[in-house]
Amino acid sequence: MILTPLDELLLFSGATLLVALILGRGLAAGWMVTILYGGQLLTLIKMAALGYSDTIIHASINFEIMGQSLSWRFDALSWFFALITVASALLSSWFSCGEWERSFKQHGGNIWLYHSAMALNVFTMLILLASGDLLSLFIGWELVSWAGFLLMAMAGGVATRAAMRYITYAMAGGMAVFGGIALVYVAAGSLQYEAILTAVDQMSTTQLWMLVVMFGSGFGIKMGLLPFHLWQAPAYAETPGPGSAFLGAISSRMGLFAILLVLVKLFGIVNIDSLKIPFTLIDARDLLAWIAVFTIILPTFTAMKQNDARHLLAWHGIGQGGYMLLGVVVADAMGGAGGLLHVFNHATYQAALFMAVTAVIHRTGTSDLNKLGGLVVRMPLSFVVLLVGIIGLAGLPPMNGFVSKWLVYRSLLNEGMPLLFLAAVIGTLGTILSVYKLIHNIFLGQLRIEHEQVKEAPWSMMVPMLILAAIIFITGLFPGIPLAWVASVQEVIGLPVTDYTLGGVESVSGSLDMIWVIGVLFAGFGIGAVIFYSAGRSKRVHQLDNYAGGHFLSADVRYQYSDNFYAGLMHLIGGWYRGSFLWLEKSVTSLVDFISLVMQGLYRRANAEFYLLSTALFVIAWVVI
Amino acid sequence: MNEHLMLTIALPLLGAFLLPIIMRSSLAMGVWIGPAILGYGCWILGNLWLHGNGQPFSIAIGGFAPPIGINLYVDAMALLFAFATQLLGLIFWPFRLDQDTPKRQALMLLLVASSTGLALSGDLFNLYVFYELVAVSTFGLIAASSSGAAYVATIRYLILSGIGSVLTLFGIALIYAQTGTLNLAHLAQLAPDQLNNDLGLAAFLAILIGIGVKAELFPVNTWVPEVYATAASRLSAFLAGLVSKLAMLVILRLLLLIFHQPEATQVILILGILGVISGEFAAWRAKDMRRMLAFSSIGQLGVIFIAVALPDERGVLAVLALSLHHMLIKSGLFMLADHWGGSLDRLRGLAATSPLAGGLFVLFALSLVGMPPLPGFWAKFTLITELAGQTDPLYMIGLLVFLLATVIEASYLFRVAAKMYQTKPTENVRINAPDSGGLSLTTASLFGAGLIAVTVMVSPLGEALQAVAAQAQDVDLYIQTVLQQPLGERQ
Amino acid sequence: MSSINQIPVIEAKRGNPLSKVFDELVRFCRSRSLFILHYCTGCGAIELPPAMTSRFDMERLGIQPMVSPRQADILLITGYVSIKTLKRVILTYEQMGSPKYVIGICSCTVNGGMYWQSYATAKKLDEYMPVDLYIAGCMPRPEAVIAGLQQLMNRIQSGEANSWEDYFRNYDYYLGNQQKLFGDNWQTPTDIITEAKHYNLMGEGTFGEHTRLLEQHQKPLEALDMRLGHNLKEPTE
Amino acid sequence: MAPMELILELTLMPLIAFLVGMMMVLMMRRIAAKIQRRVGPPLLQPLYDIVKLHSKRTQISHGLIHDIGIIMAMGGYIAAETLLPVPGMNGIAEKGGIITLLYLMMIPSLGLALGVGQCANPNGSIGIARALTAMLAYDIPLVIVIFGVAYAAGTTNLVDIIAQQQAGGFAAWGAVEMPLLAIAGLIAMHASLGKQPFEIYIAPAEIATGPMVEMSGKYLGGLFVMQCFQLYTTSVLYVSLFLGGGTTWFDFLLKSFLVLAIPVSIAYLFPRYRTEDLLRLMWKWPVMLGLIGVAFVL
Amino acid sequence: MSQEIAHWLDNLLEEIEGIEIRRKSSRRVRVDVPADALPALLELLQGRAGYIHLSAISCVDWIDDEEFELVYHVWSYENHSLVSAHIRIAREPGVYLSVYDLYQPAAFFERDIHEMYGIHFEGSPNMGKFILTEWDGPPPMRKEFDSEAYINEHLSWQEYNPPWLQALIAEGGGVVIPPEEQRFSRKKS
Repeated sequence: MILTPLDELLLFSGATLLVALILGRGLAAGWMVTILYGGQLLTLIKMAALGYSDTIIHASINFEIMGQSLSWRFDALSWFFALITVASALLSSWFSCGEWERSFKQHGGNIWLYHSAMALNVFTMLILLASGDLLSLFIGWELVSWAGFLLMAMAGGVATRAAMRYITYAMAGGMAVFGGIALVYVAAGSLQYEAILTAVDQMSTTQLWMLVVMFGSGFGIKMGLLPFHLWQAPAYAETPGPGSAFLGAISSRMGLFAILLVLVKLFGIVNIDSLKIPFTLIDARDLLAWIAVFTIILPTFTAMKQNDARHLLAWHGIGQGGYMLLGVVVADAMGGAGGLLHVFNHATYQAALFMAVTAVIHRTGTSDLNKLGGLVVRMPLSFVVLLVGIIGLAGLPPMNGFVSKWLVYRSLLNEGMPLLFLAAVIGTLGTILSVYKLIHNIFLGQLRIEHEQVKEAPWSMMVPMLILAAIIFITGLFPGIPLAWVASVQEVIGLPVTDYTLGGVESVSGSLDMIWVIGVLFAGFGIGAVIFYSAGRSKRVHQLDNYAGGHFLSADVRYQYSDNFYAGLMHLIGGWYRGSFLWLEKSVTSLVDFISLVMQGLYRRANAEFYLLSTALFVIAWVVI
Repeated sequence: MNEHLMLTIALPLLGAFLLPIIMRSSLAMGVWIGPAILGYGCWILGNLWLHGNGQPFSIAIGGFAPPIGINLYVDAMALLFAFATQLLGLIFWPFRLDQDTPKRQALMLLLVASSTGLALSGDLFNLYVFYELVAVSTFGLIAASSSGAAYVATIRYLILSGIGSVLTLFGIALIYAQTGTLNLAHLAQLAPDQLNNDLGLAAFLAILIGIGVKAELFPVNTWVPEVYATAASRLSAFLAGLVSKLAMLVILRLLLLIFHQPEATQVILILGILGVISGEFAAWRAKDMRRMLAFSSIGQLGVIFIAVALPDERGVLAVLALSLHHMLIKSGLFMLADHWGGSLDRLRGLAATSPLAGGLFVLFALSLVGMPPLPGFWAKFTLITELAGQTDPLYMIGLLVFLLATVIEASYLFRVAAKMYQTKPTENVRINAPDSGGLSLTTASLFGAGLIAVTVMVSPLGEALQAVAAQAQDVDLYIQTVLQQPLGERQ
Repeated sequence: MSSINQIPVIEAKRGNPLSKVFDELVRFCRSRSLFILHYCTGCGAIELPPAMTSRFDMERLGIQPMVSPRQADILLITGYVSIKTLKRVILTYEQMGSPKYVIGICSCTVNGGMYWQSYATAKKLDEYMPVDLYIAGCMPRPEAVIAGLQQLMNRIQSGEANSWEDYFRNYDYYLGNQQKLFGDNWQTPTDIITEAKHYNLMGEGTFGEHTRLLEQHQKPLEALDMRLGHNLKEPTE
Repeated sequence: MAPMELILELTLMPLIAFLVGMMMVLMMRRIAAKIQRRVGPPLLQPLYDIVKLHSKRTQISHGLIHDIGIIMAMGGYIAAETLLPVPGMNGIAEKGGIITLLYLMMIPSLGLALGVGQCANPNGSIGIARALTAMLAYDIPLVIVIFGVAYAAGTTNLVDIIAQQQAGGFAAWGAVEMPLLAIAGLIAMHASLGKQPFEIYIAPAEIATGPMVEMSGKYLGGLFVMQCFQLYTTSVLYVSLFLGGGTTWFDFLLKSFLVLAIPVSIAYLFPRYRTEDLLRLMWKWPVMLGLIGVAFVL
Repeated sequence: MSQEIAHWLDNLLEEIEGIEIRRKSSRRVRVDVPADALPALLELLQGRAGYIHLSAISCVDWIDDEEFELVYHVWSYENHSLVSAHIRIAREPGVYLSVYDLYQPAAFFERDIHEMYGIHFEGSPNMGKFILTEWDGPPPMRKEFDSEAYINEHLSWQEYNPPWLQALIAEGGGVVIPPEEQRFSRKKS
């Protein structure tokens, strides 16, 4: 039987898993796994035709079980996500081999478990992306959440507790999806996409409502949408370095992939739009939009209060997820493109940021923002990578984050949704504030005495970071490249397609051409530099030669402002951090505890039998008379 | 070939009574009699299964024609369960040698014989007799493990099953008064007109509660945690794994053949849902491994009862799939519990000492929770698609409760798994996980291998179960085989 | 990694007419825009607010008060300078960007004034830093202060007010006096010697035995320049 | 867009912006002086300041990022100018709309923030923290205003917006059509200038001019240049959004100076707001006005 | 101060033997007490007479009598009057008892006097440097300290003779007292 490219990809990925399992303990295991990921990327590129047209590649393996047929196939949507997954896996495993591996082993980490967990994650994600019908989608979904659990729980201690919390959420999500699939199966008779497409039109609104709620909440949990977002930050932050880079970049976007596949492609935005919430004027699409917008704002402002760099980034991961959903839910040409492009962009700079923070942890041993400072003189390249990353995360012009946020804003503008537009902008501003706190507390300010001999991260960690930074800038300069893939994805899932150019988006109501904007920006920088360097020569002074109101600065008194960074802002909004969602989660767990207490009491008391039997007799008597 | 069938019940009974005598004379010879009998029983049932023409047949015991005499009805489902009884009896054979080994082995033979009878019997009163035998032998076996708590548990179980059997007798009496016959096939013929009223329903409920004691039905399963926690875990594995399934099989037969009133299925559904809720939530707080497994088995049985409440043929398929899967998993887990024993927090960092046990636990937990490639998922899938298909809102509640139960199950099972894989054991707790009992670990890995084998051959097994379910569902096939068949052959 | 500011800057001092006009413009602008450091050392400072506000507006001369020494050109020493304050004055003076000018207001800066007999005040200010201008008067009136500033502006425009180079050129003399007053291990965080080398303002008086004394006990003050540090061998713990 | 014409515009527009900006700074200081009954600085004072600062003999830098920060600050604004259409020259306004301009105006503040961070002076860091909080405060009403205008005009391209306003004559001016938005825009613009009531982040008394504490010589000169650009950009943006841009140079300059005169004259009458009061004020009035304005527009 | 309060105060003070009272004005009483009776006096005044505010401790250096004079100014808010207790202690050991336990502000006055005169107060919480942090010379307020000699040695005087002044002197005008005699220091040596 001839091997379709998809078969090759899945076999390659399975092979990587096997290699990691068998040779995981060897010294060169890391490099071997990275090369294999490279191979997977090559097979993916071989299927590049998918990215530019809506052809479909079928896998030759399909099963016939219990009356259900399972099949796997790749289309533009899955190709787009697969490309991001394999690329981020390649870069994060490249980052992990070499010196990071050695120090991870020294600190008692299990490198074999790490590599095999990563390979397992990639393999399961490819299976999920390639799912041909709802049942294989669910199988892939469960596998991915369990593989994620493995990767998160391997660091032990705090990580295990965070992973436990994750798995409870993931199981709840999985069961919601399972219920949804059952309902669909009953309504449509079969789980194939084509059958569901036809069946969706006759579905009654209550049935459609049930499905949207079940699928929405199930996939929303994985994406970290608002009511279910509490698990994501600690879980991603506690995973070992490159693992968090991989998870942060792509793992929670699987939820978005599933929402795109089910809610957008199968149910179609127009149907969702028609679902009215009784006696309120908003419908399901607005509800999703508002959830997305609150998911942008609340996690971003929580991130601002974090004192640990990894937690700050993880909270931002949740926030940016809101943008993607917002873009997709607005569902006009630009919004869809914005949301999908944001998936790609976010993957690049989130991975770069996590790697930069891991490099800092690798060298200084801590990621606590109050124990770092002034590292720019000792780790300049990591500073550059972090700077490029935060400009992308904040969505400022030279980097790619700006393009996708611009598209989302333009779509909100065209659709005329002022409050959503305002909320999205508040999210961006919050990101800028907390992102500056990140780079200021780590790289700027006074260098500590103990960090004076710190060296730059080793080249094995630095090269993938620089590659990512380059990708961020290039896709910022030429957004046309990813926009091409995004356009073909839009075609596949039925959203209106944007007409993109290499530089950006062309439209009658105001277009964007990044090549011109960045060209002018760098011209401006050139002119500024000329003005600046035409004046006299400047002399570099020591960090203690600083104005302190006439006071003689000395190394033993730390002259740095980093704790409670936005004191003014916190005076006003400090009171709003009551952790209402944390309270929500606690109330659920205490309810479960209470019920279990009651049930256990039921079984323990001796005279329960008579009480129970009397009820049984009563039932019989009642039936007879 | 089918007359040998009687031997599968007769031989263990004979062995049960002869064993103490043989044991007293020569211990060595006595030790091997039990396993030999059971082995022979498995062999009979095995080749009956292979060579049988797939058609059910009925054997009249003692030559009397069915309406008067007692007959054994053997269709694919009954054969499956009988074979399972013999096999598990062999696996969980109490090999330990101490002063009351003969008593324990004799009771075990008795238990296996009566269980096989329960599976095969076609007569209502015969069922009641075998049910009593099972109850008596379980008392003896639990009491045999001679610990204080065991006695207390036995007494509680004694009271409950006593009341249960009284109720069953009351039900049977009602039926007999109404129809004048006790043969299932004959009853099936008469049921539509005579038992279709309130009296029939009352009779069914009485029998349901009576047999429910053994099937861990909600109101009457308070004995389960005590018994399973205190009895020898090999015995509790056998009880939880198999005997409760047989009792549920009897209820299923009654439901399929005789009682078709909708209220009956509703009552079962409600009790099933309550069983799931109470079982799963109680397991959330369990401190001791075996008690947690006991509660979890109550929950799983509740799920199976929900499946029983499903009217059509796929419902039966769900019941079969779930019960077989639960049998495999629960016995494996009990074996692991025997291998570890004791409270949950002594398991900290245990995966480091015995990785195989840790791996098996995770495998069983994953399958119980319904991780896709494993069979647990397919069993759940059939149940859920069936539940979703019903229009009755009560089934919807059943679906929600079942989904919620899986989430809770996942959280408490994996809390234990996480504790086991805690790489950095806290300093003061010395890892004193008990030395791995060789025997129980091998049996557990046997079940693990069985599970993996089922995973691989899921589709063929699926079809086979479908055929079994179709056959069981077919009422008039049952009547036709039992009644029109000429008087049983001589010899 | 050589930092960018090592690029040679076009030196405008090549005697052709263009550079003469350029120097003329620079001197004119320097005289027309002076920033005073908002730093009151003694009682004379009370005269400055009236000089800046509506009656004697200094802003019409282009003079603005600035807060930090980095931004300021003129350091006003107003009133008596006690030894404690002198330490801070010297530090502030060294933190200012040159060309910088020091104006001693009130007679206390001229010759100790009313506190001539006190053991705690410095009598001769220009021992410790080059002073451009003295404005006598026991608190001179705002007109006097403005007249003094105008005189300074004229000197700047004519190019004579380069006493700040004197601090670099014979730094040893000033350092000697400072060490005589504050003890031998006296050191300010600003590194004047490297600064002199950097802007090649070194005169023959820059080095001497006082600077050698300073070298011995000086804490390292060279700037932390960016380096990857990969080539550094592992520091021996 | 012939490349030659673009290069010409790329150099000419910032130059005009710089000159007009200097005149605006002078006007601001003159108005301040007149309010305080002072004579006020001579005509070319801003030029003198900038030339003097750039001709300082010793320049103190704290590191490469300090230099790059100032370059980014100046460069950012220079680039932002080309996006602002001026009568006769449209620069690259078609290539990016108001949202791009809004983001381009954030680049200088980020560049300044990085430069000040490298100065390793806590006064600077506190100043920057307050500056970013203030940006959070005044950007929200600004965004509402921009949304309103863009939605009313149906496009984010500045050139079209101006063309629409000029086509309709006085009646089609933004201020006339959307008065509430114009007022909200004025308050937001006032806050973005960082002048008196809202200059918490340059508070001279408390944190020694905040971010500018370690800026000497050409660094301070660069910030003075940035201040000129800042005044020019904000006022010209307001003019093109609400007052219909300039048909002729004189009319354009007159409008810009008038628009700037209003906030500046208000500025010197108020003491400084604390950061949280600034936030509370900016989130209360202009946001309310803006939302009502947008409601009308929708 | 009304008559009966003054009268009452007088016979109150009589209890300290060897006390000499001089009423300076209606609200000022000067009291001279032997050195060792001072704490008793202060306790009396604070306890029974309501003099709860120690406004200052001043010190006079009688170099000729080889004695220091310490004056404790105590004020009462009820009867609005100030009592200044004068005591004399020997100059040489220059040690006296601290009144910190009665009046907490005394700590600063005693520390100041210690720095300026070198008197060591037993029991005072902190005898470190107070204002003259850079000063390591002898206590400057003592009479034998010659400020001018110190200046001549450590600091330097401003030689101020600009050209116009020299021309004036050349013509016989100029300053009457030549600069070197302008010093008013009594020390003629």
